[in-house]
Amino acid sequence: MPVAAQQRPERTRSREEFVQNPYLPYPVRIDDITVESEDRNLKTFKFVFLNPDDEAKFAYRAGQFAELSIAGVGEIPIGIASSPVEKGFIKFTINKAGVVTSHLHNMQVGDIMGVRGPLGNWYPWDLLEGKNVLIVGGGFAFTTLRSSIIYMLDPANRKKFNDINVVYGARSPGMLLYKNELIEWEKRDDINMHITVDGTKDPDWKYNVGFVPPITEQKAPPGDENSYAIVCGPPIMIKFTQPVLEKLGYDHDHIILSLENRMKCGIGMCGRCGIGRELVCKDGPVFTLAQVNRTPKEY
Amino acid sequence: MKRLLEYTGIESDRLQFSWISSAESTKFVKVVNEVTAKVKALGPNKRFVKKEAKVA
Amino acid sequence: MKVIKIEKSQWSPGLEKLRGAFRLIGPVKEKTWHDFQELAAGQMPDLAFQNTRLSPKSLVFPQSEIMLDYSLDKKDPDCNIPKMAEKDYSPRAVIGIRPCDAKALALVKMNFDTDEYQDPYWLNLYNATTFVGLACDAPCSTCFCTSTGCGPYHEEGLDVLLAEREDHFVAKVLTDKGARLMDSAGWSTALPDAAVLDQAKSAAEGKIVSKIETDGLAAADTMALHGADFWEDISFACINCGTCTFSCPTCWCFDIQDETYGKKGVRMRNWDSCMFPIFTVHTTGHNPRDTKLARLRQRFMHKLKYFVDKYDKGIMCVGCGRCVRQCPVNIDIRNISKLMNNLASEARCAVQGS
Amino acid sequence: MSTYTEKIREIAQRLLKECRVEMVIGFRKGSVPMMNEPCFVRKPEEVDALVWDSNCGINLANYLTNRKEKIGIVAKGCDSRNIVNHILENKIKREQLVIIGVPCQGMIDKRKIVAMAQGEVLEVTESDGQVHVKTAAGDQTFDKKDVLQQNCSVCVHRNPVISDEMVADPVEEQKDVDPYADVAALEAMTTDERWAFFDDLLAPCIRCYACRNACPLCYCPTCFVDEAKPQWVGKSQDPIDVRTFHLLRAYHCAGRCTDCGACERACPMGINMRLLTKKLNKDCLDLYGWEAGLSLDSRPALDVYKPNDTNDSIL
Repeated sequence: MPVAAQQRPERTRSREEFVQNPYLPYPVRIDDITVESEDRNLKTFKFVFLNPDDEAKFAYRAGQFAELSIAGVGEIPIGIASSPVEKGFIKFTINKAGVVTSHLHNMQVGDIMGVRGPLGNWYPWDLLEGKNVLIVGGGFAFTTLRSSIIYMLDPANRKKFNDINVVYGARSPGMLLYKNELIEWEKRDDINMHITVDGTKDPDWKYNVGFVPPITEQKAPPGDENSYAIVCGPPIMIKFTQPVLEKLGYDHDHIILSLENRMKCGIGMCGRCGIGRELVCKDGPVFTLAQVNRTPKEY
Repeated sequence: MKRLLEYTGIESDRLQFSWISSAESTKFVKVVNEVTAKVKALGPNKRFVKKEAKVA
Repeated sequence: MKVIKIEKSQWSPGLEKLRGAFRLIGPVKEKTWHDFQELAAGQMPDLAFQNTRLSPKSLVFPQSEIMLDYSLDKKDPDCNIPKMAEKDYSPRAVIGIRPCDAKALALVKMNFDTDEYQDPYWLNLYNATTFVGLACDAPCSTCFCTSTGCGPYHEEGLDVLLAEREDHFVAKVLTDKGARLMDSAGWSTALPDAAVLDQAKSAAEGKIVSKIETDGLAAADTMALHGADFWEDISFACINCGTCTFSCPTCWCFDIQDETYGKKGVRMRNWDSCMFPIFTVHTTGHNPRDTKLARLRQRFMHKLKYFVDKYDKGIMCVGCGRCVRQCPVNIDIRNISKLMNNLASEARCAVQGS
Repeated sequence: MSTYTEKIREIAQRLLKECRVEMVIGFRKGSVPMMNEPCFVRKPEEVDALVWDSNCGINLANYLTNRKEKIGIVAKGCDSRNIVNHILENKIKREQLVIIGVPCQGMIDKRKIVAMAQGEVLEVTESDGQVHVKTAAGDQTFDKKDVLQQNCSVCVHRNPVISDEMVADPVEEQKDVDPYADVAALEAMTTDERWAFFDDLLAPCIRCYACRNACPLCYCPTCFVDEAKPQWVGKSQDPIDVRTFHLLRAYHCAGRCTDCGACERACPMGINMRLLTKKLNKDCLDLYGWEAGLSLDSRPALDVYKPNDTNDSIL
């Protein structure tokens, strides 16, 4: 259940009670912008809350998303890339694609905009305690996975999880997100990184070459009742990774997906992101493959 | 388009078309002055203007 | 549950008294149809109608509504920071809303008033309104409320239920809000026999000739319904316009848009429809529901299956018949529900995935 | 009318049996008075679903766009002109179609009947020029010519302009009618009166786009009103946005509209937005002597340049 539910006080029906307008974003300032990919289409934005106590209200879990709001342009649902253990700021990695993202890519450090959230559910961290976690990521859908990895590697959390394997791939070395962090994680012994690229002409590329599904088949540990796989990437990658995971022994309620759909309100009211009875923005975006198989494939 | 706008209540002088090649600078000056004069004669446009959304 | 008698002679003076405390809204005749409008001074609600052409949902859920406004002026300290738009939530009384539309508002409220989030715009308007319903003694041939858990004398969502008689109204007071309205109108002559409406209620229910078959839907298997073969045939005629969703009292989908006017701008919401392709299209151009079959299927699966599973309060339809009467190509929810219901009872699936 | 129905069923069955078409598009009986539902029939034994009466005002050419199959299509006068237009605009190929021509006797305007009926309309039947209406408060009978759709009452192209089979002998075209009388009446008004007229006309619009979606001419993958990059027109109920939508939608039909009335018929609010397209039709007739969809051999007026084209509106 989203974190907001547990803190919701016993409600009374009076009118003034709607102090918290769910459509009102928290004002934030762009604190830093780093270009992540060589084609400059992916930038990571670091935001700082203008009102310090908004940060506490924005307490989130790894896997949630938020609506980035630009007054006069619109809103976009983006996975939170920063990790709950990183304080004082929140980070989002944005791919330049539509009206709002293009406008955002032209904004500068110091500009004011808004963030609404945290929204949706998160990866089942309680369930994953004591289990082996395989993370399979592709392209720029690696944002909430970065949040998850940093959460798991945090000294206070690392011992809660057994072995962690990560298979992360992108089209080329220049398209990999968070390159320096990837190198750091590669050196650690308490996490097995399998970084890959579809292809490269760079002679001193030290890591794998190949699509994510075959690399997963070669490098990922076999699945059992103590192992879970979190898969997040473009639909084509998910489609070809699923049979590989099944072959490795991960059954469907051990494969966790984070879905994407067109969204506007993000709080389960505007009716647009529905897949069957579930709403991707409120009952998701995180679902197990078993749940997804019971709903129409309308995402 | 001129006739449709006129038909729905917008003075036809507010919309003008002209074929001017980039070489015909004198014609360009003439047409611009003509159009400016006509629009000034009509005064500010109050009809097909949206200051802000008139909604709930 | 007090029952009050309002003599026809007391009716308009009572309404005049109400004008002091409420803005009065009622059905008003336009050419050959009725719509709910705010009543001008002295204007009476025209109760000689079967139902309004569009549903009264626009009273609490306007088709276009400004939610936030903001300044875009660099010199303004609050530049780019949206604020909640100023609204007038002074009390209003809706006189003459039909029981089906009132129940629809109760269903839609479940979407806008959830444990995690409450929609302030919808709820502020809803709470500012007292609903005085008018029972139906002459339902339309396309009304099928009684088979959707509703009825011509249904009370859900109403503060007062009126039944018009020859020379008086019988008013059944249902909530405190209703009682307050009756007091401020000065209508207080109690009727001893509270059961006076029961006989008229069953008479009115007897006049409903149409019905919708839904008994097998709850137990049906979602994926079997979704993959049924009748969708191509029934969606062929559909032109994917918004008529059914915009005239339907239980449809609540909306779109959020920003509009700017020089140095200031607003964030507004407008009615939206699952019938429109842009409702679900992704920025990449991928559209999970890119055929009219998929879109039509979504409308009826949501109303007759997804909603049933999610809230366990029956179907998301109150049988008002507007979509049946208004559809330009005569797509009829009663036929579609029958097809779904038949498929459901044929493939009675033992295990319904949780 | 019933002879039409028999003939349509007989032709449809033959076409399906001889596999000359994969499907026949027509109408089947509606579930409410004065309504029929466009449908398709694939098997010969299902042709009995097809009907024809004076409630077939929706334009079936709208269902041909981009289809690849071989199709039998029932088409009255205006439908056939839109089929010609569809072929000229490469939305369907002539060889894909077997056109079942229906000499049209005019379609009923259900709003006129609802307005004149004493109670709720329960059933409507018609026999030789008379329309019998059964209402909750008793029965009424009207002359069909008093309850026709406005465009049908002034229609001069009742017979299909193109067909492979005909369900009956051609009907006699109306002579003494002026299709553009209502437009002329509006043109006679002053500019202020016309601005107020269209304000009032478009006020009830709820932006449901039934007019656009019922029209065979509107087949753009992304309509200008749905475009976000750039966004041409506001999406709200602001009167200027509503007017901008109607103005541009009508303008896209210039020289293509056959005044079939499907837009006005589909509008849930009964708005007569045809007054916009008919002005453009009148202009095309006056300026270029052009009426849409009359023959496959001539290109539409706004699609071809002639030296003697008028340019009185150009400085």
